[in-house]
Amino acid sequence: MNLELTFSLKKGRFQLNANTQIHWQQPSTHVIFGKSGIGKSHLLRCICGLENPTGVISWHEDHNHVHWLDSERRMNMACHLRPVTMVFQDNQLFSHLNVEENLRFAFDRATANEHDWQHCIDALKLRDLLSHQVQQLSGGQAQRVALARAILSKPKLLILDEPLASLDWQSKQDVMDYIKRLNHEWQLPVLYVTHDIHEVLTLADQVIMLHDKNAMTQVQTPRPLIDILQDENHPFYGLGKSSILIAHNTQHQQDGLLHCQVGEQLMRLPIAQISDKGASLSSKEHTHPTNLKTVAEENKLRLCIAANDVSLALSEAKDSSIVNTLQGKVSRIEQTTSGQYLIQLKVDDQYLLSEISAYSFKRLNIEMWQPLFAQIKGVALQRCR
Amino acid sequence: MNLELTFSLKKGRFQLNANTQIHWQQPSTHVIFGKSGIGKSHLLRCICGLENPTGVISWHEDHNHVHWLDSERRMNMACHLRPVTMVFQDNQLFSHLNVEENLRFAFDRATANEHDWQHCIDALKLRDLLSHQVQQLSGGQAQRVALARAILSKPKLLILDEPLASLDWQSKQDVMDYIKRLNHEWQLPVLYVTHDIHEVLTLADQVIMLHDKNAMTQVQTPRPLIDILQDENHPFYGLGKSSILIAHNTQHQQDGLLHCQVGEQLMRLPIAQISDKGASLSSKEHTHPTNLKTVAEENKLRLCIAANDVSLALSEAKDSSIVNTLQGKVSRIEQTTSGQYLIQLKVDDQYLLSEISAYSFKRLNIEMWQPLFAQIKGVALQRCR
Amino acid sequence: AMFARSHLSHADTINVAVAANFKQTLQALKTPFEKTTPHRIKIISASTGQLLQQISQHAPFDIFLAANTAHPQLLWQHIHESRDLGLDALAVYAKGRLVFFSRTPLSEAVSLEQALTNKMFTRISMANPKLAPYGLAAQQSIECLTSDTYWREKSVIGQNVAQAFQFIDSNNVDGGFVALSQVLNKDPGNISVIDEACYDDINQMALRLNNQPASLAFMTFLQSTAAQHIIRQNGYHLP
Amino acid sequence: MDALLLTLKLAFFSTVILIIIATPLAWFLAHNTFKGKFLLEAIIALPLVLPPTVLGFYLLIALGPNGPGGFIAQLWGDRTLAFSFSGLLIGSVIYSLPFVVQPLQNGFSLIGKKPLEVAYTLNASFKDAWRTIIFPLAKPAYISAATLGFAHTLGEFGVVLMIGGNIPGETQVISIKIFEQVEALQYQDAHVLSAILLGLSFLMLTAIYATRKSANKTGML
Amino acid sequence: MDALLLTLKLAFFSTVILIIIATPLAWFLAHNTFKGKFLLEAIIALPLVLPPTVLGFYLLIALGPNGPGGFIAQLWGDRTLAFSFSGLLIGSVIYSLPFVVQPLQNGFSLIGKKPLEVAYTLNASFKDAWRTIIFPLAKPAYISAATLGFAHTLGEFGVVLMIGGNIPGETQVISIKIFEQVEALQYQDAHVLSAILLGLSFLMLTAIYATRKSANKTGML
Ligand SMILES: Nc1ncnc2c1ncn2[C@@H]1O[C@H](COP(=O)(O)OP(=O)(O)OP(=O)(O)O)[C@@H](O)[C@H]1O
Ligand SMILES: Nc1ncnc2c1ncn2[C@@H]1O[C@H](COP(=O)(O)OP(=O)(O)OP(=O)(O)O)[C@@H](O)[C@H]1O
Ligand SMILES: [Mg+2]
Ligand SMILES: [Mg+2]
Repeated sequence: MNLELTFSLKKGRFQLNANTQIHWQQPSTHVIFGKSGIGKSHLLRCICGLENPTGVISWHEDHNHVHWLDSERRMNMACHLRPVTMVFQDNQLFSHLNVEENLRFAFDRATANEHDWQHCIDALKLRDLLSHQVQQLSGGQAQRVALARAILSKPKLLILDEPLASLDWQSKQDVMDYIKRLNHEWQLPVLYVTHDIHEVLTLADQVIMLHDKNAMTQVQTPRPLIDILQDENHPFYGLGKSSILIAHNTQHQQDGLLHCQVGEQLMRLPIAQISDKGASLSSKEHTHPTNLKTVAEENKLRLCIAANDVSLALSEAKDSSIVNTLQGKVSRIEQTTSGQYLIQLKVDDQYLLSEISAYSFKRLNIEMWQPLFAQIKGVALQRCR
Repeated sequence: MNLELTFSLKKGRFQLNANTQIHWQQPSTHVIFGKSGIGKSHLLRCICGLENPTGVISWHEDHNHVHWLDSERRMNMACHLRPVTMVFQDNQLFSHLNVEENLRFAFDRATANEHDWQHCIDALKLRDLLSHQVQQLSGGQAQRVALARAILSKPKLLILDEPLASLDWQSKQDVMDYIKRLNHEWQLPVLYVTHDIHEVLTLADQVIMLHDKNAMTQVQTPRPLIDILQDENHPFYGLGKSSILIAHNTQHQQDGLLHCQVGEQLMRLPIAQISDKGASLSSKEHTHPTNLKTVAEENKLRLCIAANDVSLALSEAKDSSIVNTLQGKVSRIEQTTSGQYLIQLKVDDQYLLSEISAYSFKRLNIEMWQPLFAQIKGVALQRCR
Repeated sequence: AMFARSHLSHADTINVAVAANFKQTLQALKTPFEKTTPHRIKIISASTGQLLQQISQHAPFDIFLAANTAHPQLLWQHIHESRDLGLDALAVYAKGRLVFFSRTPLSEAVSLEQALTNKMFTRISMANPKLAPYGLAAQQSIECLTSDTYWREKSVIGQNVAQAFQFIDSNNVDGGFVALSQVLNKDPGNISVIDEACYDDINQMALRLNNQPASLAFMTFLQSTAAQHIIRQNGYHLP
Repeated sequence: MDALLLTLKLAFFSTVILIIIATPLAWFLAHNTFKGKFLLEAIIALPLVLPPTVLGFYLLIALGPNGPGGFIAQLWGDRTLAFSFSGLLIGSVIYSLPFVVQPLQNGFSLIGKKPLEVAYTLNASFKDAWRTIIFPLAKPAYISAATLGFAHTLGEFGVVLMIGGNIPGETQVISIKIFEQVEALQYQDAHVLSAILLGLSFLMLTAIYATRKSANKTGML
Repeated sequence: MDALLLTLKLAFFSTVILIIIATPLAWFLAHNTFKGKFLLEAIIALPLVLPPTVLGFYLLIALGPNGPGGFIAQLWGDRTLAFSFSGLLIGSVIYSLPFVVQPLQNGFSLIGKKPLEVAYTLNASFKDAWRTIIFPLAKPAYISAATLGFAHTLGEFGVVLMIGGNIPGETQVISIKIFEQVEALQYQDAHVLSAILLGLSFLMLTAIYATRKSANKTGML
């Protein structure tokens, strides 16, 4: 699937320029990222056909090539004919319909079947709310209804504008799992706007940055999350400070650990950490056995490791609770603006980031190409394709 | 300051019971926490006087004791007479006024002065938006305007309902810093609803849980964040898995580190980590020198440490980048539902949590009251009073 | 306050309530009256029925010039005791004359009778027989002129004789029964005066509503030759 | 009761036509800004300021052989549109138009374009979205518009009197009949007829408002 | 131009009184649900369905010596409230009430209570919030209500004719004057007077709508 965006939109002093292709190798979630007020919502509205920019928007799928917008040929496909659905930042439920009727509105105009309906309602925990008036919903409830409504319209491209902003941690996790399942089971590509780095790390396949250039908003070419996390020139870098390693040869072991290999080196992942630890201290209590199974079946894992979860040592610690130690060589040394050091380690042919204090840096006397042991504490794990 | 809540509210099948006191030792931020749809927003509405519960709500401040609600005596102070201001979950800007007029509306009815106005506008980065129509604002911009409006009405109690949900990381940090300043400079107590654990760890002094009991929502007695983080029976425990240590004897050292003491043991905090690392991998690029100064001046620090930032070792590591090692004794061992181990360490008279894998637990052969070395990677630091 | 008008003043203003069809004639009478007496008049016009209702609710009128005799007589019966009015408060002041007015002159080919019955005149207008004396007269005249009842199907009813005229004047109907006073300056060829034997007299009766000098003076003036001359000029007969 | 039936028929058809005309007009006015919009709005409200009989008089001329109405009537061999049911309809519609356009326009404005946009993204066409979203949301406005339009046509008689010619069974509506009875001092009859008219209208209005009430409860308000 | 001045005076005061009466009524109806609410709403709309002259007839009796109006008038020594400016005002207000209440009620309903709640939390009292928030938000509704009320009073003449008595300089409004001129076949005069009335109204309406347009731009719509 491929979405071509070559257009510009002007609204008062706000101007948005896009000249890029968004490509999905397989259906997955691409995240749109940019600071508040940069124009993310407007970009989405253009894709949906709710704004009237000048230029070209076209959609390629399985050798089908459809122009949604082509100003030169004066064609502009109406919003309801484009196979996209969007969740608006402010939900926008229909106030004269109750929850079920809101969902039915989308369902009746789509090809989703009864099973999808049941599943969606359960996944988003809406069963008890079906008969509620939308005015009575709490913020998070309304957000889940809006999401369900969009999903039930079974689009070919799902666009979500900060869909989890007012959900609690547990609901967020559940919804993100569900979105990943949709990617996979419905072959549904997703464009996702969020400010939450945790959501990015959990969901993002590629990242599309919006940034400011000469007082105009420019849409950047999408780049894989893995790349971006290693690119110190990317604005995301400072925010993410994480690296991603691809592990293979996954094996579920008796000792309650998942064994896998990064290059030649063994890593042991506590099962509890699989799919439950996003990228931060906030880990979840419950694992999802089903999810784990699908993960384990495919033989490749994506490990998302925060730079400050990685400590460095000159020798391998033997009596520490840190299970995973990878050996590597220092491939880049960089002082961050806040006075800390970001050390890039080459582990076989992959790269791992570690953030340490200036004090440690001096104490360990780190130099380029010096061999070091990286001790890894937290690991977030995602299925990798 | 003290807010007494003894009331119950019924709305259809939803019922909310409160029977508690919310106390502010000094003006600080108390966080209200609970899952989506539990009734947080309704609790806030009751305090503001927008709902009509039965019972008593009263406000004590400096020997003044004011009843806001007393159903028995048939008294119910009108909302606009109560010195509270609330930011609604859905912003609710006045659509016929532009940004500046929205702010002026609050400003003109309050005692804030010109300096407060300027400062608030700068802190929330609204200067460029003043002449905008509110319909043109992006989600995050609208949220900041709503927050500024509430602040400019200079209440005696500020109530915020998920005020940062659609802000980007940087803005969130700035706003939280600003809220902390308001606590201090305006002596303004804050009640804060959020789902974001990062916001809780950064801002919360005490935590008020809402939970479900016999299909009714019950407001629990507020408890200090430090307590809660250590209480395995608290639903928050699984979510937070963090501990808080109070450090004293803070000294700014030449080596770019802040030295302080936990009990008798020395800790070295990289300056960059001060006030910039919330609780997760997502650290910020820029330090706030001003903030740092105020932190250093007071001689006590609050260190917020995520359990999985703490690794355990039998001996003290010498050649590791981990700067801080605290010695302690195992005071509690607990297996989490996800199969990992949560080890509580008694460090002098304080407690530190560490989360380790079952594998490590076995390997290190940890037993109660065994002396261990805790290696601490990430530290979030807050000014402590 | 209106009833507390001073009786001491010699120059009074009186309110004359007049049926709409006589309003223009009354305007012509206004100047000579105000020249010959010190009094002034204010003209108030509406339909006879409305004026009756208003007077019975104590409207501040001094003289009532009706378009019929029934209404003033009815009113007199109700109020003569309380207002100490003699029979002389009533007087017929004019007699209306009915004409048939058409857009095109009636010729030998199309007599009045034919106009009423044939299909060339698709519509004819008249005033409402239930309300307006001219309407009743028109109905009587038709019944006198022809026994055919086809006219009922093609008649268009105006609320009063003025509307009956407007229907013709705006070219929406071919012709109709109107008052002579309305068509004085029209082409005489288009006007056929109806034989007065065909309809009952359209007597217009005045009622003096109080005994003020100005009211008495107006009643006197109305029956003076000067006034009668003007009334006749305006297309009315005298009683 | 010819007159009563005729009246109801006139009021009903007027209301239907008014709603049909006013809907696109109000929608257009609510969602577009263009130069001279206020002129169009003023023109729509203008018939209101003329006394009904005077408006009726001008309409009489317009509908007659010298006006556009006569031209149209000639197409099927008549000389005028006056004195016919269609003439009455035209008059009523023109006279009551502002009462119907304005509530709808306000309603559409307050609803805004957002619900429509959402419906679009959920694959609803304009027609579909209009029927299922906008119309239900604008229901209170429609009820207002329809009742004002209907009641006004019931009570209005100046215009009708003028261009209808008061032909029994054809253009004699009940309001004219009551007027006649009052004029003819037949107060008893007038009271009875008024009571019937009021009673009927009251029943109808309460029925409508009672329905609206339950719509409110579940609705947007 | 006595009649013109009188008309404007009547229309102006009627509108002012209507707005004053209709505001609390519409607010109450918009924000409360109670048993029999629909009855109240129907009663307000009821005067509409009677022909103006018939309504005028009943009002005439009500205002007269035997009705409540006479009772009130006796308090200062008059026998009737009819045939006076205040009588006219009462008639106009009753007749135009639904045109003013309904747009306001719809407006208030659509605005809802949220803006008020926000204003309360920002320390605005009900009065303050009403003036600074609700009224500006309801401005389009007010403009609708006021123009409909004003224009309707300008054009309305059945009620006025009946209870005013058409006394020149006292209760003779311009609509009656035009009516009379048409009746008296003084078409020239009628055309002139109609043109003046239409012109004035048109100017006024365009002025109002032009203002509203710019209000919309910055406003809620
Ligand atoms: N009609 C308009 N005229 C001028 N500027 C506008 C208009 N509408 C929106 N803007 C501006 O366009 C910018 C982009 O808005 P948009 O809603 O797309 O931002 P966003 O990236 O979604 O932000 P957020 O994360 O806060 O939701 C904002 O700065 C807004 O002020
Ligand atoms: N009028 C009503 N009748 C019945 N239930 C209601 C009514 N209004 C709200 N509720 C219910 O009350 C509950 C509490 O809502 P509230 O908005 O206070 O939740 P919340 O804790 O703020 O949730 P969130 O975090 O999602 O904003 C919800 O479950 C909602 O469905
Ligand atoms: Mg946005
Ligand atoms: Mg809420």
